[in-house]
Amino acid sequence: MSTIVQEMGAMAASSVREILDSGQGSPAAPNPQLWSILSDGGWGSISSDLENGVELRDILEVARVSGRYPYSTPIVSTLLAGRWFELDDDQLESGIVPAVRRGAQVVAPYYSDGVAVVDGLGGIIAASPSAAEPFSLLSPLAVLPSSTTVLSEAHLGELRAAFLAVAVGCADAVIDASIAWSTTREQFGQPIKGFQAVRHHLANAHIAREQAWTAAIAAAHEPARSAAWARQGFALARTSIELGIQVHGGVGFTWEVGLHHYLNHIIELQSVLGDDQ
Amino acid sequence: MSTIVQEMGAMAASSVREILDSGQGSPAAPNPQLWSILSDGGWGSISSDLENGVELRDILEVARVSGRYPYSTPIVSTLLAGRWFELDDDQLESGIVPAVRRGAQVVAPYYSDGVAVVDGLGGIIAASPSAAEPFSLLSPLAVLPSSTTVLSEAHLGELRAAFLAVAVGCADAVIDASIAWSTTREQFGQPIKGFQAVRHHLANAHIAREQAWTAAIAAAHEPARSAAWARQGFALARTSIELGIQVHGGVGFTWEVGLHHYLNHIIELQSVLGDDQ
Amino acid sequence: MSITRFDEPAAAKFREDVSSWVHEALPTKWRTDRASLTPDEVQQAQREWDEALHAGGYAGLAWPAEYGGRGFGPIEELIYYEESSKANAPDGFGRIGRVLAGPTIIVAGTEAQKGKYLPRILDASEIWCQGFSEPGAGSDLAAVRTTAQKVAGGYVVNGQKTWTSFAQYSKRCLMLAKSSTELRRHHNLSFLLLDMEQEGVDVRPIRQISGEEEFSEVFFTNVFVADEDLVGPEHEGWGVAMTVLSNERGTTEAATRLVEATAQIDLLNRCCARHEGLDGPRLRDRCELLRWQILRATEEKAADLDWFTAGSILKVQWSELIQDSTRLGVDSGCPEHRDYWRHHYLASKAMSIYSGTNEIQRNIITDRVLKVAR
Amino acid sequence: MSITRFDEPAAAKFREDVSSWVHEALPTKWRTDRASLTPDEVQQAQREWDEALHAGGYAGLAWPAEYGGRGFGPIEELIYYEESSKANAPDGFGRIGRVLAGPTIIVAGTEAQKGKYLPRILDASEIWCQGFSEPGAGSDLAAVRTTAQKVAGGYVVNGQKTWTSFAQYSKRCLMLAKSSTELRRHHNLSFLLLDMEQEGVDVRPIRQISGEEEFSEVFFTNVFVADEDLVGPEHEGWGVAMTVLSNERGTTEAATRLVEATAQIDLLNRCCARHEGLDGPRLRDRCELLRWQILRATEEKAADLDWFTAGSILKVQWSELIQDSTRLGVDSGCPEHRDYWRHHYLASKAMSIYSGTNEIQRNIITDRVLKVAR
Repeated sequence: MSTIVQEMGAMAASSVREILDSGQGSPAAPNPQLWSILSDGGWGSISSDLENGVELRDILEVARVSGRYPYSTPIVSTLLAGRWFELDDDQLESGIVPAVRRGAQVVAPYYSDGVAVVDGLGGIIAASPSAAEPFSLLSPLAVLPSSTTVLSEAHLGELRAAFLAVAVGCADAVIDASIAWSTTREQFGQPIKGFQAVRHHLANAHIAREQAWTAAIAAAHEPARSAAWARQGFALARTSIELGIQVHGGVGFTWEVGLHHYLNHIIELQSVLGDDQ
Repeated sequence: MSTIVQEMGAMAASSVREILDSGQGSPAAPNPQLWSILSDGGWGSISSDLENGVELRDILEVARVSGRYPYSTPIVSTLLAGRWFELDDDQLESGIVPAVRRGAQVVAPYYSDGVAVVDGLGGIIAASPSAAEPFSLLSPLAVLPSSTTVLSEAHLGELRAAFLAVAVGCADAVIDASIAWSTTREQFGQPIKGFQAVRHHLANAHIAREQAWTAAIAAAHEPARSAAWARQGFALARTSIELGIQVHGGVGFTWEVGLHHYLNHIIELQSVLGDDQ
Repeated sequence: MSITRFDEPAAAKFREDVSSWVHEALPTKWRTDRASLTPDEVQQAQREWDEALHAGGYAGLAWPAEYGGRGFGPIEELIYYEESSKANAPDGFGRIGRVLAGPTIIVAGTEAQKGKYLPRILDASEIWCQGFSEPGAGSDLAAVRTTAQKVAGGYVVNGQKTWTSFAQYSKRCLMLAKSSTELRRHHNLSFLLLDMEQEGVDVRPIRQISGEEEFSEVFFTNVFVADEDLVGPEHEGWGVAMTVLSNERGTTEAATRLVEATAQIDLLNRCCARHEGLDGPRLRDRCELLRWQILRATEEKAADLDWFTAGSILKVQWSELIQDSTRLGVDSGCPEHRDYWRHHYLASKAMSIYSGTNEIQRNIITDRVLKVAR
Repeated sequence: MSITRFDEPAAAKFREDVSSWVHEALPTKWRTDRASLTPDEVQQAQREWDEALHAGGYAGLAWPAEYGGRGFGPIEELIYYEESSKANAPDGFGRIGRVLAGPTIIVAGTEAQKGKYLPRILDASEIWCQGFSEPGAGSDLAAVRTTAQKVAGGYVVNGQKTWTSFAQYSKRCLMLAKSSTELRRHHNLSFLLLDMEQEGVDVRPIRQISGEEEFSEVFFTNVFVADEDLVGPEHEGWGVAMTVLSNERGTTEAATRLVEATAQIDLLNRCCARHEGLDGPRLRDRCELLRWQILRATEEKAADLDWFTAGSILKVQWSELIQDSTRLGVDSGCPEHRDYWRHHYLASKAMSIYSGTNEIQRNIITDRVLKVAR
C-alpha cells in the first residue's frame, strides 16, 4: 500500500462528496434518504467487490470526505465491514455500523435507520433501531445483538485509521468555514484575514490537519501501532478545529454555527474505539 | 513578607543598576573593578546591616537588576550570605559566591577575583581564584575549601529564589534588546515591529517573564516548594529569551550579538542549584 | 484604611469573617440540594443571594462609604471572591450592577444618577446588564452601530447588542450607542443608561456550544433614553466605557476562574489522569502560579502600582490553563467523568474569546504595557 | 523510470545498494576515528566524500542522464539522504553545487553554462556557495542591495552577502544582485554566477551561539561577472531564485534533520529523560510522525501531486521537534550529557530562523497553500 490514493479511491471520494453535498440535511435534521442514495449508487459495496481492487488507503479517502458532513452515514464502517466479512446484499444495503455497549444499552456513532451493526469488539448484529440524535452523540439502539462476529485487533487497527480519516474530514470542514469567515468578518475596518495572528491560526490549523492525515495514513500501514497513531492524530484534528473556533471569535462558540458538532463527533469516535488514554 | 518590594530594596536595585550600567564591561571583557565599586558603596553589606531591615524580597529586586548585565558580580550571593551568616568586613568586601564540585574542580558561577566562596551545599571557603571565563560558564577556582558551613535546605530555597530573580533580569535585558531591534530592523519596507507575529512574540516574552518573576517571589515565600518554583520559573525565563532570539532573526543566533550568554547563564544557575529534574 | 498586604493579620481576620458569613448566608436549598434544583429554584437562589449580599454588607464591598459601600480595597475584594467561589456561591443577578454599573456611575455619573440608581443596585431591586458588544463590534468594540438619535429631551436608540448576560432579568442596561455619524472614531459614541422595561426591547437567548444559555442578543427598536441618563459628555462615551472595562478585566474574574481550574486539576490528579503521570502535576504547578500571579497583581493594585499590565496576563493565563486541563480531561477518557469533561472542554473554548480575545490581550500587552508603537 | 512508491521492491533494493555503498565509501579515518579528527582532517574527509559521491554515481542522483546524472526521482533521493544521514556521512563541500547550482543551471542555464559548469559540479572540482541572503535581506529576500552594475561585457558587483555556507572553500557563487534601480520589486534583480577567486571577494566566518562557524559573511568590492554568466533574462533573477529555493525547502533537508531528531530522542528515552516518563514518549511519537510526513511528501512529489504544501509544514515540524527535544535534554540535566545538550539546545535556536523563519513558513501556508488573499 502506498501513501497515495488510487484512482478508484479518489473517484469514490469525489462522488460520495457530491452526493453528501447535495443532501441538504443539517445536524439537527439529517436527510434520512442520504444513505439509500449512496447505497443505491453502489458506493457502499465498492470494497466487497473484489474487481475494484479498493485498498484501505482508498477507504480513508472516502472516510475523510464523509467527515465533512455533520449528517453522516454508515458508509465508512460499511466499507470496512465489506472488506473484512462476506456480507450479503441486504446487509450491504442496510449499512453496517460499529456499536459499543454502555451499561445496558448498545449505542452506535452514526445516524442510522434500520442498519446492521458491528458490535463494538463484538460482532455483526441485525437491528432496527431508531437513532435518537444524529452525529454528535452516540445513538442508543433498542435491539441487542443477535449474532456475533468478533473484530480482531487488525480490524480495530483499520477502524482506527478510518475514524481518524473521518476526524480529518471534520477539520477540513472547519478550516474551510474559518477561511470563509475570515474573509467575510470585518473588525477594525478590514476583513480579519488581514491580521497575521488570524492568518497564523489558519496556518497552524492546516499544519495540524495535514499531520492528522499523515497519522491516519500511517495507522493504515502500521495496524500494530494504530492506538498511538490515533492518540496523536485525534488530538491534532481537535487542535485544528479549536483554532478554527478561535478564528470565528464569538460566533465560534454558538450552538447555531455548530462547530462543536465536529468536536463532539471526534470525541465520540474516540470513545467508540475505546482508546481512552 | 509581601510580594511588593520595600523602599530600601527598590532604592538598592536602582543604585546597583546605575553602577552596573556605567561599568562599561562586556561579556568578553568584564570590568574587574565593578565589584569593588559596588562593595565600596556599601551595596554588598545592606543585608547584614540589621538596621536596614532588608528582606529577601528586597534582595530579589537587586538580583533581578544584576541579571541584566552579562559582566556580573558576586552581589547576589554576598547579600544572601550576609543575611544567613555573621560575616566579617573582609569577607563582605571580597564578596561571596556559591561553588559546586565538578569532579576534581570547584567551580563558581560568577566572575570573581579574590572572593570568598560558599561551597555548593558545603560551606564558606576562602579562595583566591582567577576566574577563567565570566558569566556564561562556570569558572574553575584554584583553591579548595578551607572551612565548611553547611547550607541548610532553607538557604538553598532562598538561593533558588534569588537565582530565579537573576534569570528574570536576563529576560529583561533580552526583551529590551528585542524591542529595540524590532524598531530598528526593517523587512518588507517596514520595521518588523509592524508585524503582528513579532508583536505577539514580544507579548508572549513579556507574559513568560512576568510569570517567572511571580515564581521567584513565590519561591521566596515558600522555601519548601522552591524546587518546583525554580523548575517552572527557569523554564519560563528561558522561554522569554528564546522568543527574543526568534524576534532577532538571523542576528539572534550570532555569537557577536551574544543573546546566548543569557541562556547559558540561566543554565549555569540551574546547574549550581543542582535542580536537575 | 483598607488592607494592603495579604500577610497583614487584618487580611486573615477578614478572610475568616467572609468565609463564615458566606457559608451561613448561602441559600438553604442551594447549599443542601444544588444538583437537583429546577431552573426556577436556581433563579430563586440567585435572587436570595443578591439579597444576602446586601443584608450582609457585601454588595458594595469596594464602593465608597458615602454611597453605601464599605470602602474596601482590592485585597478585601479578592478575598471575598476567593471565598465565595470556593463555597460555590450562586451568581447573583446583581453582579453587573455591583461591579460595572455602580462603579461607573460613582466615577462618571451625575448626583441625580447616583441618587436614583446606586441604592437600587446595592439592594438588587434593579438588575443591570451591559450593552457594549454587537454582532459587528466584538474585538473592535469602537465599531458600535447601535444608534442613539438626539430628540427633544433625550435619545432614541435603535440597534442590536449581543453577549449580554442577565438581559432577560434586567431593569436597566448600561450601553454604548453611536450618537454622531460625523464625529471621528472614539468620539462618536455616548454612554447611556437605558430602561429595559419598555416597548421595543427584545431579548433572545444565545445557546452556546456547551448547551448553556448564559448570554442573550438584545434588539432595540425606537427605545427612549432621557437626557438625564447620559453618563459623561455627549459623544464621549468611549472614555467612560474604557474605565468600566479596565475594572472588568482583572483579578477578581481570575480568582473565580482559579477556583474552577483548581477543582478540575484536582479531579485530574485524583482520578481521571492519575495513571498517566503526564500533565497533571505540571498543570498543578501552573495552577499555583496563577494563584500567586493573582496575589501579586492584587497587592500591586492595592499599592497603587501600575497594575494595568496584570489583567491581560491573567486572562491569557487562566483561559489557557483551563483549556489545557479540560483537554487532558477529555483525552483521559475516564468513564465516570466523561460527561463532565466534555461539557467543560466545550465550555472552555469560549474562554480564549470572551472578555477580550487572547489575541486582543496580546495586542494590549505589546501596545500598552511594552509600549511598542505600531 | 524512477521509483514512485516506497513499497516497490525496487525501493528496498535501492536502499540496500545505497546503504552498502555508503558504508564502504565513507573515508576511512571518518569511519574509524571521527571524534579525534583535526579540523584539517575533517576537511580532508569532506573532500574525499565529494570524490566518492562522484565515483559512486551519487553526485547527480536526480540530475538527468544527459548531464551526467542518474535521472532518479524524489524517492531515490530521499533514500540516499536517509542512508547517508544514518551513516553520519560527512557534509561534502560540493553540496550547494549538487543541490542548488546544478539543478538551476540545468533548468535555466545556457548550453555554454551547462557545458562549462555541470561536469565540475559533479566531480566537485569546483565548490559552489549561495549568495542570496544579505544583512538587510533575510525574510524579505527580495530586498537585496548588492548591486550588479552593467559595464561592457558584464557586470560589476558590489555589496555584502551573509549566512553563506562553504564560502571559504568556494570557487563560485550563485547570487542575486540588484541590476536595476528603476525597475519594480521582483523584476530588478539578476541571477549571476560569480567567480569567487578574484580580487575584491572577502570572506569572514560568522560565529554562532553554539560556537560553530558554519556560515560566513562575504563582501564584494568591484567584482566582475561576465555576460555569459547571467542566468535567465537580465533583471528577472527573482524567478530563477524561486525555482532554486523551492528545491531547497523540502523533504531531503527534513530527512537529514529526522536522523538528528531520532538520535536525540533515543538518547532522551534511553538515558537523560528516562526517569521522567514526561515528554520522551510523546517526542518519539512526534518523531515517527515526522518520518511519515516525509514519506508522504516524497511520494506525493514522485506522483507529481502538488507538493509545495509539504516543505513549509516539514520545516516547522522538524525545527520545533528538535527544539523541544533539546529543551528537555537541557532540563533533564543528565550530568554525562550536559555539554551535548547545551550545545544542541543553543544550536537548535537557529533552526526556527534559517531556511525561512517559521513565521515566513506560516505566511507561505496561508498565502500560497490555503490561498487566503491578504
